[in-house]
Amino acid sequence: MLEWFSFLETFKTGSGLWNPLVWGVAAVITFLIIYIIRGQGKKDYKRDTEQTKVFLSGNPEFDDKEKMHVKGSNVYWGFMETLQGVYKTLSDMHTGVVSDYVLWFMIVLGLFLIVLVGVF
Amino acid sequence: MIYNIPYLAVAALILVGLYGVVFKRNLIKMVIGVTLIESGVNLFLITLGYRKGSTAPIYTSSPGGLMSLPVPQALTLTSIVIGVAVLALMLSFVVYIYRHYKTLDARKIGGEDE
Amino acid sequence: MLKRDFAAVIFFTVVAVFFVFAALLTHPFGSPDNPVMDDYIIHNTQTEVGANNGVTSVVFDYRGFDTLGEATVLFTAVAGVILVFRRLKK
Amino acid sequence: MFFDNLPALAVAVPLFGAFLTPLVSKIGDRARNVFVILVMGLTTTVVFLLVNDVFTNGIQTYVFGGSYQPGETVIRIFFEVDGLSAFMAIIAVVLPLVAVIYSWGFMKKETGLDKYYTLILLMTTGMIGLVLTGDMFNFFVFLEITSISSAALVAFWVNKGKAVDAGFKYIVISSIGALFVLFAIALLYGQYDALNMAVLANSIQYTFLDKMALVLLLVALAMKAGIVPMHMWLPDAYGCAPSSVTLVLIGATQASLYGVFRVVFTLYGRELTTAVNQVSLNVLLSVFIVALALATIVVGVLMALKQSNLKRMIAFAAVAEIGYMILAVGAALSTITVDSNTGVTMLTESGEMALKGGLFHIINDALDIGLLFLVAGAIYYATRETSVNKLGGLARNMKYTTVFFLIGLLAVSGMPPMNGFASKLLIYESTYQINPILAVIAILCSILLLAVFVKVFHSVFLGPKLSVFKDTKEVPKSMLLAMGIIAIVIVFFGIFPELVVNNIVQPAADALTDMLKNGLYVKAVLGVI
Amino acid sequence: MSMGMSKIVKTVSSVVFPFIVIYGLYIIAHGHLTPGGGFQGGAVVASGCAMLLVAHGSIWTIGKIREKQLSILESTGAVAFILLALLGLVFGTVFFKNFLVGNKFLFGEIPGYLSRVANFNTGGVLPLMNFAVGLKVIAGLFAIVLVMAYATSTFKKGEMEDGKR
Repeated sequence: MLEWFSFLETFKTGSGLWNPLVWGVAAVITFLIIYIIRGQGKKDYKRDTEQTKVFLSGNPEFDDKEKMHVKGSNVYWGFMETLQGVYKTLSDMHTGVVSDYVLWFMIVLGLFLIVLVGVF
Repeated sequence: MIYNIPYLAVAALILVGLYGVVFKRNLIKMVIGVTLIESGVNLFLITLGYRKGSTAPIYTSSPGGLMSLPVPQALTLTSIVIGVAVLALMLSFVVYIYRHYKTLDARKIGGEDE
Repeated sequence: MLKRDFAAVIFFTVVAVFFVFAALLTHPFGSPDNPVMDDYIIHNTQTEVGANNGVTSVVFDYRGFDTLGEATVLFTAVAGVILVFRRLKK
Repeated sequence: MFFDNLPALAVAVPLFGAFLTPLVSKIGDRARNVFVILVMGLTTTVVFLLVNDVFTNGIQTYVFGGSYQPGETVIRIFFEVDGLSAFMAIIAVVLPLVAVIYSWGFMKKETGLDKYYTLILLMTTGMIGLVLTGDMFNFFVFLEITSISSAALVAFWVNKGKAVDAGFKYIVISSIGALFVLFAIALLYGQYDALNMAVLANSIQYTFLDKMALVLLLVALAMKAGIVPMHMWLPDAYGCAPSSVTLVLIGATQASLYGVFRVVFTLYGRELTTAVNQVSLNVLLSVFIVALALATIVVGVLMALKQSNLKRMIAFAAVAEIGYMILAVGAALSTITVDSNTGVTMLTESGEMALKGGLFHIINDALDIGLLFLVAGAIYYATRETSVNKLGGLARNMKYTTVFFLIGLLAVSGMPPMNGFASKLLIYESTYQINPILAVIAILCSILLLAVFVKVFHSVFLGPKLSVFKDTKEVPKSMLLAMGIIAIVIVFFGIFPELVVNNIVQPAADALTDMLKNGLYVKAVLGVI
Repeated sequence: MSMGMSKIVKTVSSVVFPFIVIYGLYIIAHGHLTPGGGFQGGAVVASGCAMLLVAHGSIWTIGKIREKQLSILESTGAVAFILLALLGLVFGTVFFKNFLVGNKFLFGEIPGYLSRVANFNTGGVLPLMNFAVGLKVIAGLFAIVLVMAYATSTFKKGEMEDGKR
C-alpha cells in the first residue's frame, strides 16, 4: 500500500502546492547566498572595539546583566496599550465565576434556539 | 395537551435547577441546582417510558396486561448512579474550597487571574 | 451586575419558553407511539435472557456495556474522592 | 477471536488495567509504573490494529452481547468504527501514552499516585469509548467517565485553592453539558424509540423536537470543546492541572469536538440540505459555526497575548487552535450542495479541502499544544515557577527543553516546515475560496499567535542568566523522552504532510462526506438506507 | 460527628444494621426476578453502613475498616464484573455474551414464555453480575461516604494543613 516515493509526494492544497523538501533545499540555498553576501561585507570590522558594543537607543548598558532582562509582560506593551478598550471588555467577560460560565452557555443556547428552532 | 403535565414538571425541574446554578452565589446551592437538573432529566426519561394502565416490566407474579417500557428505566438507573458520582466529587471539591478560602460565595473564591 | 442579571433573565425566559414548547410537543404522556425496541425486549426477555425481570435483563444483558460504563463511573468517583482527600505528605 | 473483537478490546484493555491498578500498586511504585505503561502500550497496539483494519476494510461494527443481522430490530449496543472514529482513536490513545511516560519523572515526588494512574487509564477508556461508540446513551456514559476522571485530575494539587476551584468549575460545566446531551438523547428516544446513531440518523425527520435536540447537542458539546464564549473553564482547567494531565485533557476536549462533527454530519447528515424558509440548514449552521469559530480564534489569541501565566497562555492558544478546526469544518459545511443531475449530496472541492484541513489540524493541534504544555510542565518541574515575568535565561540551563519549545513554537504558529503550516495552508487556501475574509482573519491571528510564543521564548529562554535559576538542571530522562517523541512526530508530519493526509486524514474526511453522499454509516448497520 | 452520637442511637443502629444488610442482600440476590438488582441492593447495604458511620463516628468506623481495604474490595467487584463480560468473549462469541443461558447447570434454566413463577435458577450471568456490581456498589458508596466523613472530621482538628507545598 505504501510506495517508497509516497514520502516524497507533493502536498496539494486544491489550488496550491507545498513540498517541504523543496522548501528545505530552497532555504539552504538562500542561507548559502546570504552567507556569501555576508562574506563580502565590510573589511574594516574589528573585534573588541567600539563597533561591537551593544547599542541600546543611546541608553547606558547596565553592568548587572540581570537588570537588562525584558520581563514577559513588558513585551508588546504598546500593542496592549492601544487595544486597552478591547482588553477591558475581554477581561470583564472572564469573571472566573461558574454561574457566569453557565450563563454564557444559556445565552448561546438561547440564541441557537431562537434562530435554529424558533425562526426557521 | 393536558396529558403532558408530567413533561411540564420536567421542564420546571430543569429550569429551577438552571436558576439555581445561574442566580445563586452559594456553591452548595449551585450543586443542588445541578442535581435538580439531573432529577429533571431522569424524570423525563422515566415519563417517556410510561404506558397508560401498564405494570412494571417484571413477569414474576405480574397481573398481566400491558407493561411499561424497560429501556428508559435502565437508562435512568445508569443516570442516577452517574449523578451520585458527580455529586460526590462536586461536594468534595466544595469541602476543599471552603477549607481554602473560608467562604462558599462563588464570587469571592479564585478570581480570574494573577 | 445589573446588566448581567438583565441578560440572565431574558435568556432564562427564552430557554424556558422553548422547554415548555418541547414539553407540550412530546408525545402524549402514557402513550408512546410504536415502541419497537422495548416491545421486543418485553417479549423476549424470558426466552433470550432467561430472566423474569425486564429491567435487569436490559441493565445486564441488552445494554450491559452501559452498566460497565456506569460501574466505571462509580469507580472513577471513588478514585477521585480518595485522590482529593489524600494525605499530601509522604 | 482476538482480531474479531478489537473494538471491544480497545475499551476493555485500559478499563481492566484501571481496575487492576489499585491491586498492582500494592507491589510497589516501580511495578505500578511499568504496569501502567504496559497497559497503555497494549491499548495502543490494539487501537492501531483496529485503525489499520478500518482504513483497509471500511466501517467495522461490533455488537455487544449478541449477534445482529441487517433487517432485525436494533436492540443492543453497537460500536461503529468509521474513518473519523479511527482517526480520533489514534489521538485518544497516543496522548495518554506520552503522558504516562512523562509522568514517571514529573510526578515522582507526589502522593496518591495509584489513584492518579487509575484515573489516567479511566480517562483513556472514556475517550476511546467516546469516539468508537455508535450508541447515543453509551456516548453520554463515556462523556461522563471522561469528565469525572478529568475533573478529579484537574484538582490533583488540592493544596492550591485555584486547582480545586478549577476542578469544581470543570465538573459543574461538564455535568451540565452532559445532562443537556442526555436530555437531547431522551427527546430523540421519545420520538423514534431508538438509541443507535445509525437508526436515529435514518429516521430523523427534522421536527421541532429534532431541531431542539440538535441545538442542545450542538451547544452542550461545543461548550465541552471550549468554543468562545463558553471557553472560560478551559484556561482554568488547563492552567491548574499538572502538565501530564493537561496533555490528556486536550484529547478529551477534542473528543467532544468529535461529538460535534458526529452530530452535525452523521446524525443530522441526511437533513442537512433541508431548506426551511428558503435557507438550507447547512448554510444556517455554517454561519453560526463560522461566527463562533472566528470569535474563538480572535478571543483566544488576544487573551493569550495578555496572560502572564505560561500555562494559561498556552491554554488560550489552545482555544484559538480549536477555532481553526471548527472554522474549516464550518466553512466546509456551507459548500454542501445537491447535484441536480444525480441527486447526490456532496461538498465542493474547496469544501473537501477545508474539511481535510480542519481534521488534519486536529491531530496537529493535539501534538503542538501538547508539546508546549509538556515544556511548560518541564519548566515548572525545574524551577517551580510558571509566571513569564519571573522566568528568564533558561536556555543556558535546559538545552533540550529549549529545542523542544522552539519546535512547538514553530509548529503551533504555522511556520514552515512544521506540521502546523501544512494544515493551516490547507485551511487558508480553502477558506479563501469560500470566503476571503475568513482566510484573512485566520492568517492575521496566526501571526499574533507567533507573536505570543516569540514573547514567551524571548522572556523565558533567552536573556541573561538569572541568579534565581543558578542551580536549575535539565529535567529527568523520561520527561525528555516524552517530549522527544512528540517533537519527532511533529517534524515527521511537517516534512511528509502528503503521506499523513493521504493515509490518516483522508479516510476521516471521507467518513464524513460518505454519510452525505450515500449514507454509508447507516448502511453499515441497517444494510439499506 | 467524629465521636458519634448517644448510646441509644449507637445501640439501636447496631441492632437494625443486620436487618438492613440482609434486606439489601435479598434485593441483590433476587435482582433477576423481582424489582431491584445489584445497584439498588448495594445502595441499601451502603446506606446501612453509612448509618453506622453516623451513629458511631468516623474515627470508630475507620478503625474497623480502612478506605484502602474498601478500595480493594471495589476493585475486586469491578474486576469480577469485567471478567464475567470477558468470559462471554471466551465461551461465547462476543463481549458481554450471556454465555450461561440454557446450560441447565448454573442459573441456566429458561422460564417459559409469560411464566409468572419465580425460578431462582434462571438468568444466566445476570445473578453473578448482580453480585459483582452489588459488591462494587457497597464498597464504592461506603468508601465515598467514609472518606468524606473522615477527612472533614480531621479538618476540624487541623491535621490536614493547607499550607504551601
